[in-house]
Amino acid sequence: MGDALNLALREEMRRDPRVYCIGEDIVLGLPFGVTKGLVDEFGPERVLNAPISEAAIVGSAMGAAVTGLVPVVDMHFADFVTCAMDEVVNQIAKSRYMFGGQLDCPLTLRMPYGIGRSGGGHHSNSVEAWFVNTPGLKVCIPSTPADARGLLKTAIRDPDPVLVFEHRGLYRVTGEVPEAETPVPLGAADVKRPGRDVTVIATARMVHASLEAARRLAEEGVEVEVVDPRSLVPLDREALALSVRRTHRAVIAEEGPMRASVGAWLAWVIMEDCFDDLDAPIVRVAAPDVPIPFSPPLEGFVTPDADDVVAAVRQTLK
Amino acid sequence: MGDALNLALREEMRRDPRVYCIGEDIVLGLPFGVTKGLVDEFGPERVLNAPISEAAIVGSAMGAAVTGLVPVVDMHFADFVTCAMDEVVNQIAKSRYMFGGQLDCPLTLRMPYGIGRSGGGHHSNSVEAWFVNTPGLKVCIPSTPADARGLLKTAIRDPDPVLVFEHRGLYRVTGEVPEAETPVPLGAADVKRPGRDVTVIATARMVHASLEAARRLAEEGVEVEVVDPRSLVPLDREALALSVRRTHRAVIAEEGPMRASVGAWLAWVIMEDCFDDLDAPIVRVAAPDVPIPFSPPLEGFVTPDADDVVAAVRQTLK
Amino acid sequence: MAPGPDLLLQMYAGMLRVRLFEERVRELFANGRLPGFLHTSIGQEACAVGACAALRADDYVLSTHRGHGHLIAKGGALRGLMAELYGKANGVCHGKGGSMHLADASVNYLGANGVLAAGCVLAPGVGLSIKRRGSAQVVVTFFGDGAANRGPFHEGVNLAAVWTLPVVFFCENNRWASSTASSLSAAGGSIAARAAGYGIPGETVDGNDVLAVWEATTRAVLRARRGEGPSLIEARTIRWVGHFEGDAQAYRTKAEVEEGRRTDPLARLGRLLEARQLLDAAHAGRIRAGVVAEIDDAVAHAETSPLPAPQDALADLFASYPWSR
Amino acid sequence: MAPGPDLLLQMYAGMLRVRLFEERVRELFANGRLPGFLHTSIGQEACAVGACAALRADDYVLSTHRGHGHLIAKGGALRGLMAELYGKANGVCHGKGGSMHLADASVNYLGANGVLAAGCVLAPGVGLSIKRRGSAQVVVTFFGDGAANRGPFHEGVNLAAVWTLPVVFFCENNRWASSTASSLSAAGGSIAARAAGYGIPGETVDGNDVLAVWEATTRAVLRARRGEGPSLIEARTIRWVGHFEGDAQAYRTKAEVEEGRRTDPLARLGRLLEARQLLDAAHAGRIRAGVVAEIDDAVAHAETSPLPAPQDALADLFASYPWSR
Ligand SMILES: Cc1ncc(C[n+]2csc(CCOP(=O)(O)OP(=O)(O)O)c2C)c(N)n1
Ligand SMILES: Cc1ncc(C[n+]2csc(CCOP(=O)(O)OP(=O)(O)O)c2C)c(N)n1
Ligand SMILES: [Mg+2]
Ligand SMILES: [Mg+2]
Repeated sequence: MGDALNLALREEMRRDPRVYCIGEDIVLGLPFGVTKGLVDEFGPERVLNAPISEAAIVGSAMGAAVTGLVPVVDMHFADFVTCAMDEVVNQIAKSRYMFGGQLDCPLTLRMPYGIGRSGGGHHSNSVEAWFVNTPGLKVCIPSTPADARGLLKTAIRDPDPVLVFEHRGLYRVTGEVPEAETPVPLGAADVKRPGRDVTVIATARMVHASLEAARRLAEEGVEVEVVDPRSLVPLDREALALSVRRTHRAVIAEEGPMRASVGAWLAWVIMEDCFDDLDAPIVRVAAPDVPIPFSPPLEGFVTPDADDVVAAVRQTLK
Repeated sequence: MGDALNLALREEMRRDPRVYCIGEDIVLGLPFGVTKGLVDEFGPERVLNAPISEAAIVGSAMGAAVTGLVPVVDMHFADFVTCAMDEVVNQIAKSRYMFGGQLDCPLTLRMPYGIGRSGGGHHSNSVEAWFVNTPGLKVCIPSTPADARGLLKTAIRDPDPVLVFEHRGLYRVTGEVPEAETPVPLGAADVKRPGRDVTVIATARMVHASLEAARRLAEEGVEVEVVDPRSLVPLDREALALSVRRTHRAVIAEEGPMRASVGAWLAWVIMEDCFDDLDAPIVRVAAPDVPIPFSPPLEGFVTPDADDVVAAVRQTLK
Repeated sequence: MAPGPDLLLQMYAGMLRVRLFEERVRELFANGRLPGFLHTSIGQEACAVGACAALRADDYVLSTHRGHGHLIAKGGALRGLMAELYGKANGVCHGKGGSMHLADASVNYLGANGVLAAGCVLAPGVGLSIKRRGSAQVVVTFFGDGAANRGPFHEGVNLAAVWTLPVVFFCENNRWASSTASSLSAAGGSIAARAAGYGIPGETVDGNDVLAVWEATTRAVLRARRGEGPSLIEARTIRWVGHFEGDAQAYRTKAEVEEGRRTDPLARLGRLLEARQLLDAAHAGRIRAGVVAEIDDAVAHAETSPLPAPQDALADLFASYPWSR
Repeated sequence: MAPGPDLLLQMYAGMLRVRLFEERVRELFANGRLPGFLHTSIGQEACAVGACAALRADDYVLSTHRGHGHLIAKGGALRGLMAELYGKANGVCHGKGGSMHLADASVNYLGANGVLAAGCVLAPGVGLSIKRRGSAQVVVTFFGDGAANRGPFHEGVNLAAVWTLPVVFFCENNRWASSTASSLSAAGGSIAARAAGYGIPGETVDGNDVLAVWEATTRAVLRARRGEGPSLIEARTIRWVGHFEGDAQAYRTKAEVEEGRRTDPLARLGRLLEARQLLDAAHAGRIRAGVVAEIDDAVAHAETSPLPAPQDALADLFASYPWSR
């Protein structure tokens, strides 16, 4: 998926000279390699290593975006968006609305996030809920290389600010990427595996955990449909509802904590759209409400996985 | 409610010399009068006007809290917590857990928030969902003077960080405050009005809107029960479930936006605890997903009110 | 470097326009015509006007919660501004922004700001896009003495300095951040002195002397246009009125306000113009009458304009619709 | 001001302890024994050891992502630290923290930090509680040259200065923030020079000279104990190894690392001790053997300690339970 994102950046930077990348250590492509080699093709004017100044990195991106450039910001770790929170939620998110539509703010925030490899408390957090809760931002979250490339391209072309949550555990996931440049629209969910018994709505790494769960459950004759919303704002409510109306059962799987999260909201969306179609309560898979611990057994315990999805699906079938 | 909060601060500062208040312009009690006069009783050593440095205000409060003081931080407007987001969610929220319980962090963040009086985009936001979504923080949200005093006292005495969301539209709301010092425990919901037909779960200003709605609906013979969770973390799930199991219908009313919000999560909680008891889909009342606009008719449009609660209750009865 | 007669007269009219506009909105606010919070810049006009007089029309300004003066000085139309303060549909932001959260893109005024010092980090990005275009524009970001204690000041100045960006950091030091004295909150006692730590020019000027402000800003702007990077200007001034409308000002003495009135930047320039025989009472009267007429017109326009339709609250969120989901 | 023989030997042993500890954890990491990310401070030992040697046991330290050395220099037990790096149940944070997120309250080490410069704003609060107690303690907050470009540096230094708090801001300038050169990211070229803007002492020292570090820190600490407020120290040093384990270091020359090895702070102090006849080969050997034994013990302890039970992930969240709801 890292290569697909790199390809998307290259394609968009070739297409539009206004596009530039900014972040910490992105010239060498640290920490995850996504921006690697871009400087060779586009030069240091368009691939900017910034000082450790998250507020200035994100804030300056807005300043550039409203005056003609198209920045793609690398947050390094999504955890550090806390150091630029005002810039994201008060400045960037509100610039079009508050100013009555006078200013475009075509800006992309790449948010490497997620649990894994004992990242520990400050390097593992799933913070997408805060931004879904912030009107004025579009939020997407790819699970495959093809989606990652397509969504990042769409994000860069979008005249509004878009956050792309890239699970850092997926950078090495491989998968087919189409030859042609195929942007994936925002607001279009994708059925990653069809099935008739239970709908599992999952994002990012949990899509893979859910597919694994689906394979295991298939052996028991349970056909799970895995639906990946791909973008959270806007959300393809129709696609989710369509699936649940057929299966009558829903599991929602995310990696963030339980409370006031994206999954809680999706559960409500399903309830609102499909209450009469549900044959069982929606079951959620999420991390318990604790910070992410360092030690592997602890980290393993809090990380939602295929087992959790299997258990959740079974619960909806009880 | 402002006076009740002032009283709570006085009582706790008298009780415990480690307690101090810090914030911008709090010596004079700006902007909402809550800290007014404290300096006369406790002196400028314990009522600290800080520079405009939210990160340092909040960060220093943690530094003080883990080394023996008990800070009460005034965020001025909750909107500006974005300027100290890392300090709240990465430092304060995680200090006990990440360090294996070595450090107490007895710290209170007072968060004046909410829509009203054309505050505009940077002075009206409901951001409680972000912190409910952040493990390691306790979050409460009073609706009456008595609850405000009791919850703030509990927050100050708590060995963990507690955020108190004070709706700025309620500072002038009056109500009985008991003579005796009565802390309100965290995790204890309160039935603000009993009723048998529909449960309305509401926080802060929406409690008042819901009581108004209940009065109106009572005239039509619909008996609404208004339940105020008062604290969100921990949450009194039992009390909410108890009510819904009796009424079989639930409305959830908050002032924040629709997506990934507290109300969405509460809806899921009710669904998880009471799925089989529900005779109708849960209906939510919340602001639409836009920043809060300035002009009165626009602000009025986005502000959830008693009419919205009435409509929601009617919808559950359809 | 000295401004010619035309520019002097222009600055005089500019300061008068800000002064009378602010006085009028105070009155309107007191009469309940304007919703929301209101911060006016009465007494500080030389900062906005002196700084903006050093700018080209295509230069950018980033402003603050106390931003009417900056917009007026940058050439913003009074009608759009006044209608916005009224919350009217034809306000420059359709009533969505209001006093603290408005912008006027038509004059490259990129926004007042409800968050102190936020402009300090937006500015380097504006500088970056200017640099990429090679357009020799500059961006001025205004902020208060209180705001200078926030982190974005540091990050923004450092970034602009290290990347040699065409930014002017303009601090209006009016001695107070709301009720908190600058002397008790800004260590070292000088905002301008902080510039040295970043290797950029820092200069303190009398912010009640519009010529001094214009000169300092002109130096900084020329430097920026030459591609030599940012500068920091600290203009010392006095606000005559409360921090916000309704502020009882228990924190300061009457003497300070009197000092402000004694050093009135408008009267000062008036005296200079008279001494140079560029202005007499009749001329001054005509200028004032013109400004009053402009303001009357803006008020009349705002008063008679419609409020937005409530459901317009859902518009302007994203460039493309529908995004209700 | 000069350290006596005991202190010199103590610093020698201290630097050796940090050096050998870090070399061992690199080895353990390479062998897959340690989970997570790892940043070691090899080459920079004089900073941690020189600074902490100027402290009392009850003084506080706030540290960074590159924090093992600070903890060891502050007197932290190697067993608890090593077990934590292994993620074991008896690690100092029960395996919840790990290298970048650990604290050891028993020696007033208030935390490494995964967020750069975070300690800069925590420190004034520690200073505030010291001031209230009147205990004449101090707090040292370490941060890197890269971190000095973040807002909290500015806010923390300003607050400590304006409230005259007993804080020492200690910048370890190792020329690089990960792959980004300090010269390309810190405007002005000097972190210490920023102190002047806040009216506090700022000093650049050779961070590979433990005596110079000790002296500068002692000055700053005494000043703080006297109630005269904070100081800023910039120690110039060189990291010999990658930013993190696995860093290919394509961004810098071999010559720089060689320069580091040539100016090795440990060897330098060793030569000084020899010249003063405070140390000979035999004595040095005994010191080394003692340190190696300590580290061996810590490794053996960590290797044989149990991992935490998975469900312990739910413990330590709040002081009081149950809070599962
Ligand atoms: C980040 C932030 N913190 C606090 C406030 C509340 N506030 C509004 S104006 C003000 C005082 C600002 O002082 P200064 O920067 O000197 O500007 P002045 O009002 O004097 O023009 C404060 C504290 C805010 N708007 N933003
Ligand atoms: C706020 C924040 N931004 C980015 C990072 C990622 N990061 C970790 S270490 C590092 C470089 C730090 O450089 P410096 O402060 O000089 O310390 P050094 O590593 O050289 O000791 C970066 C960018 C982080 N941990 N925190
Ligand atoms: Mg001021
Ligand atoms: Mg460094």
